[in-house]
Amino acid sequence: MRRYFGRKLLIYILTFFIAVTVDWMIPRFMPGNPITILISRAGLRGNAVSEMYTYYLDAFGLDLPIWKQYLSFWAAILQGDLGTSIYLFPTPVKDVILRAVPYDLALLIPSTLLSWWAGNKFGAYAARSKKLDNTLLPLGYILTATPYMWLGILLAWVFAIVLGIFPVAGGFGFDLQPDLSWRFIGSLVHHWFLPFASLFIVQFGGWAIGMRNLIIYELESDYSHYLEALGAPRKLVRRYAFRNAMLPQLTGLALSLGAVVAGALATEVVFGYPGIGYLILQAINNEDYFLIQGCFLFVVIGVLLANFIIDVAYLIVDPRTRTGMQGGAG
Amino acid sequence: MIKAAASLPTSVKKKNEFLYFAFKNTKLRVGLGILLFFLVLMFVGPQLTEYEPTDFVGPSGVPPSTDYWFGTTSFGEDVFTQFVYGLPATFMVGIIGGGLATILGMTIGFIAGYRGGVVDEVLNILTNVILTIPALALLLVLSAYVKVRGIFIESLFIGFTTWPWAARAIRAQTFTLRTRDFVDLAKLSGRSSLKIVFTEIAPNMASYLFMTFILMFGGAILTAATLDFLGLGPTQGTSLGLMMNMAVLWSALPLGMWWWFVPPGIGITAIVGGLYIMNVGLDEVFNPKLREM
Amino acid sequence: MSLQVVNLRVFYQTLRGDVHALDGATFSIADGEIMGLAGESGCGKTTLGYSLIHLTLPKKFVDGWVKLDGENLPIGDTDRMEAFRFKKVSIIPQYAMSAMNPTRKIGKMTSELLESRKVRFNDILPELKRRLDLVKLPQDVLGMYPIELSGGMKQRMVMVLSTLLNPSLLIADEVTSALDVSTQQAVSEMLVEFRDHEFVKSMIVITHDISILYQIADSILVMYAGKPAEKASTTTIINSPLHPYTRLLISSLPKVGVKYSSQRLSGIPGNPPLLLDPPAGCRFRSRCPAAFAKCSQEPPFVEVKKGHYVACWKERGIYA
Amino acid sequence: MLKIDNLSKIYRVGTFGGQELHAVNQVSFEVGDCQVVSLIGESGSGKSTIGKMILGLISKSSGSIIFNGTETSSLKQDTLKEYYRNVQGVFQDPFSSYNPIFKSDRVFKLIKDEFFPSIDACEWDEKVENALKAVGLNPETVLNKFPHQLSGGQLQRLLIARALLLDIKFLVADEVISMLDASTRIDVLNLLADLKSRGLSILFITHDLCLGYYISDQSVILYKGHVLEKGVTEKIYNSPYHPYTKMLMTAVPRLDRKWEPVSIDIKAEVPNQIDGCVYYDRCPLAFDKCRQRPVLVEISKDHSAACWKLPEMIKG
Repeated sequence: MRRYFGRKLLIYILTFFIAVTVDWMIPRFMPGNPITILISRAGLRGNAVSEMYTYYLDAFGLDLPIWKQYLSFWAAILQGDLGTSIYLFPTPVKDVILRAVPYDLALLIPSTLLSWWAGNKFGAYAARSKKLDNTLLPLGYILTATPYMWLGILLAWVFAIVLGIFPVAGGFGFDLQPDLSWRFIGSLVHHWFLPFASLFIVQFGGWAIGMRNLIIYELESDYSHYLEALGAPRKLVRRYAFRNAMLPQLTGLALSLGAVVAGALATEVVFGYPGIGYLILQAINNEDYFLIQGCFLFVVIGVLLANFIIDVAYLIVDPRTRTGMQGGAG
Repeated sequence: MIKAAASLPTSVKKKNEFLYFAFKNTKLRVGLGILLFFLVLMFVGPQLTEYEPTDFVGPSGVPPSTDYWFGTTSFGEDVFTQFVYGLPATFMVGIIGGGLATILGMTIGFIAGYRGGVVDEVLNILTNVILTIPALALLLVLSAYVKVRGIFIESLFIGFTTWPWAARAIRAQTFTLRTRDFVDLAKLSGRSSLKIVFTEIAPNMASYLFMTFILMFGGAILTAATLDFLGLGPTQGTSLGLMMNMAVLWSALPLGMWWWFVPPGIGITAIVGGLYIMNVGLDEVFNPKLREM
Repeated sequence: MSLQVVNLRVFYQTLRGDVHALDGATFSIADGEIMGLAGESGCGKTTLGYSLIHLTLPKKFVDGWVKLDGENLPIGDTDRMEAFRFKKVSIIPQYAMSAMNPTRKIGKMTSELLESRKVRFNDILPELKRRLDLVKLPQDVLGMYPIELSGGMKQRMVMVLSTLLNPSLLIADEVTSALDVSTQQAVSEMLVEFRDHEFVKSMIVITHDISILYQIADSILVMYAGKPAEKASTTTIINSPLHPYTRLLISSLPKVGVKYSSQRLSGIPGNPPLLLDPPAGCRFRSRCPAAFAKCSQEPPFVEVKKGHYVACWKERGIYA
Repeated sequence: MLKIDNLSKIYRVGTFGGQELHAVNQVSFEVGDCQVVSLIGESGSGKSTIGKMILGLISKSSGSIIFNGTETSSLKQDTLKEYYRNVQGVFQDPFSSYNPIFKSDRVFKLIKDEFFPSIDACEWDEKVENALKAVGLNPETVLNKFPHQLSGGQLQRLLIARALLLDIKFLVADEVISMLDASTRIDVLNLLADLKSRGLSILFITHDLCLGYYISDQSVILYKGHVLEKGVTEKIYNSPYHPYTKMLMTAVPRLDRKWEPVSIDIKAEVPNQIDGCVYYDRCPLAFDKCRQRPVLVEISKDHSAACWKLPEMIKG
């Protein structure tokens, strides 16, 4: 059991290390010099150009030898200083991101967990009979094939524009100040619903299909045949098969986080929902390199943390890993 | 318990048996049908319309009608032409991106699966690392810095970040085949490891590799569409994702011009959906357990 | 008469047509009798065993009827069979090593199974504990997961589980084939003890290893290509079989003390027929040294001597 | 012909390969020319591991395997190929020894490409024909067929024919007949025994004592990676000395004698003690001396066992 845990930890540390390194490398090894781009964009002339150049030079620390830059980059991250954002000057990158994170969590966690639970139940239900399988499951295939943002656009168009029930964009009503009044929270939920729905629906299809195949294999397994031979009711056999089919789905959940984050970014852009996705796009359009790096780091940390929590959950749920594997050969 | 006894009459060879069952499978036929439809549309389309994707053909914001089948954009461009000219880009990304991901996945999957031991451990960690890093975030950052982007570069990006899915699947499959006796027998015949992988293990997995490619193909299209939608796709030429991006950018939603963003979405969903249905059909053909419900 | 089977026919539905896996089995088992069911792979012995308790797709009930303790066993109707399974008829499957749910504690699974069959777990617990001691399994095995048990222990746990409700007929499929020689004897003798303790009234032991049947079975039914060839008491089958197939089968088994240099044994040339479209008449005709014209007709499975049935023209002294 | 000297195989298991599992522990025995030696052991005794090490399919941890004077572990690519010209193997599951998507006689083509690249076609076909006849197979019914169209017995004979094509000196037969039906099983056994007369030495790996007795000149009894008794087959079967061998002989189900009601206590298996006698936890004669590893003692010519109680048994 410790072996299983040790390996997982190693992977996370390594992933974090590589992510930070990649994050640090990108601006420095890209064609062209980021600073010249910044300055040309700012439209400065004459000596302002050289002054700004030197200012940015030490802000980036480009004059220092490479490895020193790298160490100072790590030192900054560990103290939580991600530099100041250019696009939202002078607020530091950290605050900008922290403002966006709660929106992201509110969107991602409920949509992922609910769609995971509902999708699996639906997949198990659909695997009961040939008729159900042929009618309900093609729906699952279509849903997984739908690009996240397109479903977002459709929902926005139908519910926001045509029916006008939900707002089209934004995190909360423009006329409101963020406070803890019921009106503000109501408006929050009101704006949150459509992005949540689009994320939920697309992921739902994926889990349904995965579960359908897994539960068919479990229903074909030896212990299911044994229970049936001893006359166990269909409900018990299906309950056991479902529980065992959920375990690979739990690891599947961890692996799919990368894709889910991508979907969230796209959906946020469609609804202008003020999460990290929207932030990254703003940063890119305004070439705010510090903010881009900061957002990328937060996304990676978020995914790693979620993976870690799911692995711990897996250990608790699956007795086989807990009791350890018998090694050795015959 | 009749395992080997009920074999085929010798006249029907192993190959025909596969084709015989394959085409009886409805899911496979439906998936293939959708795919062929769009392929034909891709080649025939440009002949059907005399305009170029960016030509100003008529009044802006016209709903679909007989002369503009998919209506026109707010710039007066013909949506149908853009759709038809966007298809090749989507297929191209699928083939190159999906193909690259499958090939990378195959090499790493075979080496890790066959070699085992330390090499397997290292490659496995590498796969998990790239799997955990959210590919799109990486792509966003990369695309932001690479100013000039064509479809080819985008496909490379996608190929290099989505191969772990293929590697994981192929490694697991190679692992099971490696312990089979016929691999040991090949070793006893003095075959080198490389030859064994490509003449004994790979042919056995041909069907599995093809299905992995289909999934990679679909995945590449979806990722590319998302990138194009965020405006980080190819800077010149058109693609379905780009159409959606333009539609949202030029507020097709508030203006109620549904014909601008619905067709590209349907195109992507249908192609990728067709691929996935075809994949499930093939899955049923190859392991009968799934077929006999 | 504990079990009576008459002309039982069960086919396998495959994409290329029906496989006549079991083509007319007729035999009966008295109370307290352990009947060995022997034959080579593909002779239909496992199909016969599973059909008596759990006949599901792709198997298809074709013909024949079965009586257990005088009551008709509706093996063709899976739903009506529900009441009989586990209570009247039970089975130790061939895959006993993986028969228990890997992610459930054994005690928890047993109680859930019993409750689902409307039997209170606490009433059965004392008896369950006694039987665990009988098969030398520690009682805290109920709190363990199947992965923590060795092969022999899993086999014995499944044996106890399957016979917990004292079924009148127990079908034991290849109970010893996955075990080592040392545990093989212990497990086989436990089967006999289960019969002596009246946990089960009668038993069918399916195996390809006839020497195991010699040790524990009262009678042996030898099957060939889906049809019963011969049934008699164990000693008669081993020492003085009548059917040519049984004779050749017994003589081809190497015994300790028989050496290649001194006494070269011989196998049975040829292969069993394909059962997709089985040959007419006696199915052993193509491989039988004593085959003659009459064998082209189907030899009936008939009682030649008291308790000795055989399906062969030559042995019934009838010459064309 | 083949000398195994102090051969061991240790597997890394547990967290970060913490614990060691001694699958094979300092095993030594020999196989002479034109001799059949049966390696008898239950599952988990390490018999297959030894077979695979001899065939160079898995690496050995320590000890040596000497074939006609040359140490096999030093062999690399082309010398290993030369070794395979003399030593071949046949495995347990016939259906797993063939690549299901190719015709079964592709195994011959494999040999032709690697060992006889320049042989001309008709000479090769003639060689194949002779090999098939030598194993009692009719070329028409066997060639050009897929593995699932042939029976287990036919497939195993094809593998033996494949080995004969190389006119090998030494064959490792790892449980070759345990998957076959009783009637076809004996023919394959007779075939192996006939090959002995053609100057072939065979290591016959099995868990079935009757088969071992039927075919082998010498036997080696293996338990949890240790050799407990070895020698001439008749001596070991008729007058076993080691308590484990005695237990095996009584536990074997025979057709002429009922089981003696000796009650074997089947306690839960105790993990391997690396130092003491492996049979310590189940042995009725166990006493404190058995905590150290017993050494092989010669009882009579070509018959030895590893047990501290041997001297008393020989005297008594």
